[in-house]
Amino acid sequence: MKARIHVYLKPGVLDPQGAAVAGALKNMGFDEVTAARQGKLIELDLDGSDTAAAEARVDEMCKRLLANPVIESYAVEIE
Amino acid sequence: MKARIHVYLKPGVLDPQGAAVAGALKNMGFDEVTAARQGKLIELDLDGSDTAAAEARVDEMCKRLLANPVIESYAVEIE
Amino acid sequence: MKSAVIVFPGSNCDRDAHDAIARVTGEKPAMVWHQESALPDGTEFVMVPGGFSYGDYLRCGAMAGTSAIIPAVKAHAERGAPVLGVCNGFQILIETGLLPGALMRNADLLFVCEKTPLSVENGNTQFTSAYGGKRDLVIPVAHHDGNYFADEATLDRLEGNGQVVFRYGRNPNGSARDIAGIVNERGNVMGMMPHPERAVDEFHGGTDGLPVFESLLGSA
Amino acid sequence: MTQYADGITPEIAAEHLPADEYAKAVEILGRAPNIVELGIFSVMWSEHCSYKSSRVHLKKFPVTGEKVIQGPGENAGVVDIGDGQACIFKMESHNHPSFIEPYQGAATGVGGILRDVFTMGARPVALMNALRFGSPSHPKTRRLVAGVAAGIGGYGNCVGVPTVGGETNFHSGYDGNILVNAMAVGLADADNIFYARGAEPGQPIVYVGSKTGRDGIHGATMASAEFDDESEEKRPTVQVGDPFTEKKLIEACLELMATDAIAAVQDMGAAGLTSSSVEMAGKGQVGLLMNLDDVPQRETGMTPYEMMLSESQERMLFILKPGKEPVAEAIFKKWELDVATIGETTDTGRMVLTHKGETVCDIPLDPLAEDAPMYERPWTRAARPPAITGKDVAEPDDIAEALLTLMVCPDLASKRWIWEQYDRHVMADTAASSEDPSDAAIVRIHGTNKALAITTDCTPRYCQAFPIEGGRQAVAEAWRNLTASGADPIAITDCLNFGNPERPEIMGQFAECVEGMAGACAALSFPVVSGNVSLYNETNGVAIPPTPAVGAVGLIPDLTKRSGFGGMSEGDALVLIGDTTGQLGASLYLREVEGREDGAPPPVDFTAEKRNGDFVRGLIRAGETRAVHDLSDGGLLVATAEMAMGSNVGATLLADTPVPLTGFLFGEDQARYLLAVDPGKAADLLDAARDAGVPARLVGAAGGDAVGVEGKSAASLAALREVNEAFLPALMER
Ligand SMILES: Nc1ncnc2c1ncn2[C@@H]1O[C@H](COP(=O)(O)OP(=O)(O)O)[C@@H](O)[C@H]1O
Ligand SMILES: [Mg+2]
Repeated sequence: MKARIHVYLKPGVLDPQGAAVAGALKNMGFDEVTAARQGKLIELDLDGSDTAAAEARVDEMCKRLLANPVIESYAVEIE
Repeated sequence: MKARIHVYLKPGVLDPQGAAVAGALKNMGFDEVTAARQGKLIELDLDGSDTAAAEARVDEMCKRLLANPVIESYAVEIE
Repeated sequence: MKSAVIVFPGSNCDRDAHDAIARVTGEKPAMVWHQESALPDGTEFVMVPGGFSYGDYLRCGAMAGTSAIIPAVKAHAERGAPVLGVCNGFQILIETGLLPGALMRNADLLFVCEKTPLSVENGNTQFTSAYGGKRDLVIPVAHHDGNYFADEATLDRLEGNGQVVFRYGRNPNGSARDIAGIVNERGNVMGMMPHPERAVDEFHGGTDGLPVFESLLGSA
Repeated sequence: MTQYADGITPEIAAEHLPADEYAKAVEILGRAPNIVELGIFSVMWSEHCSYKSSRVHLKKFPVTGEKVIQGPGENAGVVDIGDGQACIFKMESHNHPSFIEPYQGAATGVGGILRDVFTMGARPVALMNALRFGSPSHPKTRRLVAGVAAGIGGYGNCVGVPTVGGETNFHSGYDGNILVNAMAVGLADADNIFYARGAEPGQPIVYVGSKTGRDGIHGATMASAEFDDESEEKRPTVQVGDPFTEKKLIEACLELMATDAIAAVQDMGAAGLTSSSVEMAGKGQVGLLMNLDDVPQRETGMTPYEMMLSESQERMLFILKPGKEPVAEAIFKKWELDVATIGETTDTGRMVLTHKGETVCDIPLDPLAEDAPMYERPWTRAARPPAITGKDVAEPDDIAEALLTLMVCPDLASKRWIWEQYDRHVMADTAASSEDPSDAAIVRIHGTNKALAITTDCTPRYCQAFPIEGGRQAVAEAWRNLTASGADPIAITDCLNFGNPERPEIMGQFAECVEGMAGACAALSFPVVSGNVSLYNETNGVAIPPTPAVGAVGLIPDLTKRSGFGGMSEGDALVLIGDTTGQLGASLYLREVEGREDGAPPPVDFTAEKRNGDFVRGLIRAGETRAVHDLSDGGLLVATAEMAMGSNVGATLLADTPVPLTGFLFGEDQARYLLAVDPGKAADLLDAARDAGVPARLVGAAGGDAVGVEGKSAASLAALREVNEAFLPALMER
């Protein structure tokens, strides 16, 4: 199985990378860009076949390591 | 409009972060994790409404700034 | 004073921390490998040194925050005993929840190494009493993720409680309210981005880092 | 007629070896090489690994001396620094990879040079970097500067070795080929140095570090090929660095080196597993039997060819004493690194490789190394251009303006934007680095009151104008920078960056720069203990300016008796040491103010260098000076301005000069130093100089907040600082 995890900064949390990306794109003449946010994309290869169980385990991985609850939220897809 | 961009390391390119994440998860007892890859998730807010045009522009942004063609590939979704 | 320095695979200021502590306390600190689950008996002071504990991969300090020794460090802190985290050590203390807020990528996205003017905002902590009223310091910084962030309410609370211990004279990283170092509410856990262990000898260009360790001697 | 093995077309053979070298390979094997053997011959005989064009000339370098423990030929040079300690250092280029992928190219360059140093048992204590970029206005320059600086910092900062100094030039001659030269310096116990030699038959071959992937296959041959517009397509060969793994590798290797388990060791650099194993076997006169199935692999389905040519980073190869495998395993497992026994040394003198039960390579090692091609390429001598001195050049209308023009130019501009991204203080032994007014970086020898002085120097415009003089000057300036910090110069490493050696004028630049360097090294008892050659730095037939970068190390016996140029105070007398004839040929002044790059570089007089330098060092040790700065780019007035900015006090030079003013202020005559001394001591100092036969002259006094010439214009410290700090931020933050 594969798990795909999106980690986002929570709204209101400072996002220097996003800000820099938006600024750089503007400087390059991409004026249509009004805002940018940068997050992480983590893909895991998992043994096993029980999707529900995997879902729960990956959620635990996010809580304990992959995301920092103070500033980040996350979304998990299992394929 | 919103653009969501996934930036991945090309297959075969060393992914130190992914390897470290997999190692840490194993150490924490998540033995089912056989491999991990880490990429970037970039979200852009865009003015305008022409999806096709936006695709083309965002593709250009990726080529020129958001992805490093030497080692990274990318995928774009426009919503 | 019996001290311990925690060593992670990518720690690289562990020796510097060891030398600074030994110089001030006259006792060599124990170097404690991250896979240990207990601190040496009688440990009074714990330092989490700078470096790139796990290459700063994922999030600075995140993986270190999950290592075997961390529960022991937390227990030590909960007993009210002093814990100091410098640079990556500060990031680790935040990841473990011992200190509030977050340390984000520097505002200009560049790693910054410079000798930074600082002001002592609270000279009455276990870590700053030896400054004896001295306010203006110069201590080197060297980091990529020292941009302190917390919501306004938290920032106000930190200011109100005198938990902001050091402030930058010239903000090198975009930190909220120029914050360079904070203590927890109880005052026994401090995190700071500047490196006091790199300002303890004349040839370093100044010794403004010494009082951080001297203060501990007084209080321990 | 030429024979080919199954599956090898003449095209494939030609991609790997020129016809004559292919024929030689067939002769050595007594049959046609298979693809694995072809790959091995091609990397071992590449310019990068075989030095086939440069070997004949490198023989000219003096490589011995009373302090030399190990000269060129091992992973790095080793010199004695007393008290049972040794200093180990080397400089290496990563030019092509950095042009193609600046961040990873520069990062892996740092990783590679660090491995050369800790492979020999040293703990790395300092990094330096010598960078050459194209014109600031070239569209690629900004991205390259950003990527290279971030890559060097990203790697060095993470492994925890301070990057304490370097040099950075900008010139259109590098538009198509930037230079990224990194130097690493380490410390070890003199009786615990590790070598590639020393293997004996019947010893286990142990692989440690990262897994092998398909990274950088043919990087070694790529680093030996001229660029063309398609080269950007060679991108996939660039490797990704993992400084976290390197940090663990350093600690694990040093831990193993503290045991007596090791017979020989080699890092896997260019041509990875191939060159590391072949070099150890060759030096030990033994054979190799390796089973490639046992090589830790990152990807599935890797072929023997890929495994032998992969340039995956952060890997080392040990030959252990029999039975010591468990010692290594325990240590590397603790550091969460791969460790695998992949074969053993034999007495066959052959390299035999097996894969999935089949023999995929069987080459006699001796000829592979010994019969490596060596070319005496034709080369032409350059003629000395006419000298240009002060009398040939008009006085500037406004001296302060001319000074500001020099201080704002890219070569003299502050490189703060770059070095602020480098951790210069980790390890807590840095006494002087890029930020300090010092001609050399100064790193304390941990736990002692001694220090190493380190510098990198080269003036490509001199080498371009007249290679042999440029070669001499690069060595002399390095020697002077160490001396000006109060150090005894010990030895140098080098990184010889040139264009296509198949062109006689380029080969001439190489031959004559080397000849000049060798002469200077001999005259100054400043031997070459390690180095690196980078040829084919050329795009579409346009070569870089000849750039023989010198990295030098000296010893400061007492850290309290060192010098910099930040100690000048109000009222100090300014004394110029050394003779001034006003040499303006190929000078910075001529280029920046007059827009000319012609003329002969200043001649280097070794006797004067030695005499003047030894005199200055003596004064520093005796505490007779407040500030000392060597004169280089921009001459006396620039050195005065740098000393004034570093000391935060102005200075005024006397208008009465022995030679025409322009030459006196801006000439780049060699063997000179500017001293700031207690005015009360100036007269005695001048007497002492006369007695020592050292030209010395009172040239001005410190004071005020501007730098200028008596009766002429002056530039305020504020204005000088502003223009000097302006260039890089303007380039990078626009
Ligand atoms: N790429 C670089 N990395 C680190 N430090 C640098 C770099 N380029 C220049 N510097 C620093 O800037 C200062 C001036 O350099 P330079 O003019 O080359 O000195 P010098 O003329 O004495 O050789 C030195 O301290 C040098 O170490
Ligand atoms: Mg100099």
